Amino acid sequence: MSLDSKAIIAKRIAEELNDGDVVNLGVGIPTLVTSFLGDKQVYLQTENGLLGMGPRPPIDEVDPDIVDAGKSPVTITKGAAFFNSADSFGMIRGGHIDVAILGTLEIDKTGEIANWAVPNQPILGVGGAMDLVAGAKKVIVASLLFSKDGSPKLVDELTYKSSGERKVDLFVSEYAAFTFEKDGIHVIDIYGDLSIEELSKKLNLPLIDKTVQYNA
Amino acid sequence: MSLDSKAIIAKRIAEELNDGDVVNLGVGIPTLVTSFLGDKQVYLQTENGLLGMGPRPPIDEVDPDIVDAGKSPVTITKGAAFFNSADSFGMIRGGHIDVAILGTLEIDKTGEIANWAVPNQPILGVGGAMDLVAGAKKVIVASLLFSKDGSPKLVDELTYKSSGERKVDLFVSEYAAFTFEKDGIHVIDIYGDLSIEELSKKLNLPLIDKTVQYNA
Amino acid sequence: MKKLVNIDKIEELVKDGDRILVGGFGATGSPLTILDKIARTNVKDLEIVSNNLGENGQGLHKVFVAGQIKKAVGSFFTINREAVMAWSRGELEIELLPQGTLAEAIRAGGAGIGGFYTKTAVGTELSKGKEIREIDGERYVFEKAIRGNVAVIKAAKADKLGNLTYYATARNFNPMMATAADIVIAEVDEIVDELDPEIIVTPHLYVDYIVQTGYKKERGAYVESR
Amino acid sequence: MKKLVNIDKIEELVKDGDRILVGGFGATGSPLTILDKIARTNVKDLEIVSNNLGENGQGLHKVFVAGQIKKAVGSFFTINREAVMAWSRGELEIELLPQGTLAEAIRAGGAGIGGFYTKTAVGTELSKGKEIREIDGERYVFEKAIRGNVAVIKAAKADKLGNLTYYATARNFNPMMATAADIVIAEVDEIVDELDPEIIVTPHLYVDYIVQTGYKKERGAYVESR
Repeated sequence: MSLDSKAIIAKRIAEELNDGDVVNLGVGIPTLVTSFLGDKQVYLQTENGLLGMGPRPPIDEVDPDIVDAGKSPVTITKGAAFFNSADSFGMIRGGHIDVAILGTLEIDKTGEIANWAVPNQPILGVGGAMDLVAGAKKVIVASLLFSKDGSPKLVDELTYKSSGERKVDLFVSEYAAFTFEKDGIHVIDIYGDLSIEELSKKLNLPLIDKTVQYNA
Repeated sequence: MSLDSKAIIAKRIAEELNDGDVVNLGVGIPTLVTSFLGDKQVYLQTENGLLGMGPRPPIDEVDPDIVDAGKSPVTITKGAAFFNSADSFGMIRGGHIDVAILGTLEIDKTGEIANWAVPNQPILGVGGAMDLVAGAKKVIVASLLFSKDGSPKLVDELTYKSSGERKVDLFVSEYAAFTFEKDGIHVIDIYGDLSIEELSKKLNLPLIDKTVQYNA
Repeated sequence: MKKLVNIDKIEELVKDGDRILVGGFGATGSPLTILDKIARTNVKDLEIVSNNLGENGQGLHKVFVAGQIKKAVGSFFTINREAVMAWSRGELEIELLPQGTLAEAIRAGGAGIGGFYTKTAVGTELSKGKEIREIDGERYVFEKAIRGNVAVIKAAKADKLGNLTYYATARNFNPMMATAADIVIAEVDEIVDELDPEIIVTPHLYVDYIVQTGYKKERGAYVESR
Repeated sequence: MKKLVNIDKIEELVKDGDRILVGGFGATGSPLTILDKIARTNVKDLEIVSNNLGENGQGLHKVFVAGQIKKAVGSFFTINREAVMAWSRGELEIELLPQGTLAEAIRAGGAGIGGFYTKTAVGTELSKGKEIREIDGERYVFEKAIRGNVAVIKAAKADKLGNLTYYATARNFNPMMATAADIVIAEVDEIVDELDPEIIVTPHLYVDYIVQTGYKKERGAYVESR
């Protein structure tokens, strides 16, 4: 997949963020969001115990005691705070993270996601995925719409294991942005060269066009 | 009651404490224990958020932000630490306080105490009493054996409201020290001019003489 | 500093019938300036969650005297004689919790924990009507989390983002309350440019508004400084 | 300093079949010196409670390679490939918990809380067989507290009494683990005369033994300093 596809997603999600938001970023595409923030100041929380995470340091300034949730070295910004894991997940579960931006393996038509366990493989890691899904004020999924084998990630029913019954608020893919409402899947933005009808056909899912309303 | 009676109790309890113990002291007689520690270093915890409490300061050094659980001004000792109330009661309930020394209104023959609510009066305060009874590694009761009206505080069954089903480890009064065992109330020390038989008669309770065994 | 507001902002933030978490252990760590302001508004039917109802005629005592409190949830009201009398006359509802249960329930409310089992108060009147469960051979009482519409707390220092530190035993219930309400207002002694990331007790994401205290310490007591 | 012991003391403190709480998030905040020592003893059938099983061949990875671990309770073993293979072969038992549930369960274990209801993992495989309870209209999963026979943790500084502070994200699980075991052993970088009472994270009453670390940081990694 081209970097462009990922950049489309990251840029669109950056637009959703507000100045002052506290944001938790999953690995992969979510980490690209910071490149498109412009003047907006957001505060990055990492669940291993830091609010106020800055970018990766130069190699000669790496401190193995300052890492993100993926155990990669990071820096801290002015106004940062350290805390223990129980307090960190209290923050997450307690609804104090404005936005969690997560990758996913699958997402169903109700907005329930599966982002931790691949079927037929040993499932031995969950990390903070389920806590973020359950607890963040707003959950945005950043993901390509199709897997490498071409199968859609947006599906009628999850075939992978659920990350929790809480539905996400927004799914941004390289083709379109979706929300999940009582009457079905809403398309609120479309970017690619596929029409909503074509997307619906490829996904084998009904889609409701809300691009006009949303952008009015 | 004479100060002597209270001093007898405080001195006997001081003997129970070990060098290095973390101790939480209730109001009244328990606070006198610190006068009889000799060379023993104990660390005083106060449930409003301090480990390492020191004596009352001179009046011109009072800081209303440094108080004990009775809201009286105190000082701090070297190695002290401040913490919030949730962490403080985590310490207490979690069994990290070596000894809680508490006053009581009543204590029954099993060692269950009632130290928070007087009958026929509005019961609107419990504070940390029940947490200490439930959580301290060892609970020692420091109390005169008889109320002002002459009625015994050591009774067959509580008439006042229980502070919790956990039994105390030791009750030190001005006449004797008691423990509460399967076979009944043991007298392990006797100080007053009443014999165990006389005490038993006054209390209207069977007492088992263990003074020799305990002091052997 | 964005979060810094004038004390008058309180009028907009506190509403009739609100459940308000109020920091402090007596007057120690109590947001006296905010409480004075609340006592001067017409807001009523408040449910107050606080260890007790003020001390020495300060803080929550003024809100109580102004007749604004309908219910109080806390651990030690014995010293609040007038409140005890109001309770006797049926004018004040009181819910009593062990101090540790109160602290833990507020922490749970802020941390996405719906309820918990505590070993405190098993076999007492304060566990009557509550679920008792045996876990690994020991008996515990179920307690529900507590949250408020508003929390008013007292801190020592705030930095420009609203990170907070506390001073001595004035910390008490304040850090948990900062996590467990929809709107959190912190009264602070001092605003500084920056705080050491290792010593921040309440990270800024918990704090919505900051007001400067109108009190100072003098001869062992809190007195109004203006 | 009374609590300071030689690393050989570990041999006496850790026993076959013990459940050991091990601080750290990967190598960050992991008590590497203590774990090296455990890996050199003959102790076996350990149940390890830790976020994962070490990183980069350090820490718990050595204990795993030495065949001393019977069961691991944690949140992210995916990166521990050899452990995953051992699990596939039935040679290692694994209990997986969401990271926040793991942290909270250990905190509960240290705080006299028997169990709690968390909103995390409702409707997932990780809540299967666990009690679900609706509280105020929201669904929660019941989780039991976790305690250990021994906790081995890593701190930055200890004072003479054993009060501890941590450094940066090396704090992680260490403070909770310090509260939740019968014997708590802290590996520290430095022993100082005194620490500011406001910044102590783990008060001394939680700490039984202190050992001096044998590691230092060099070029972004932890290396043995002797």
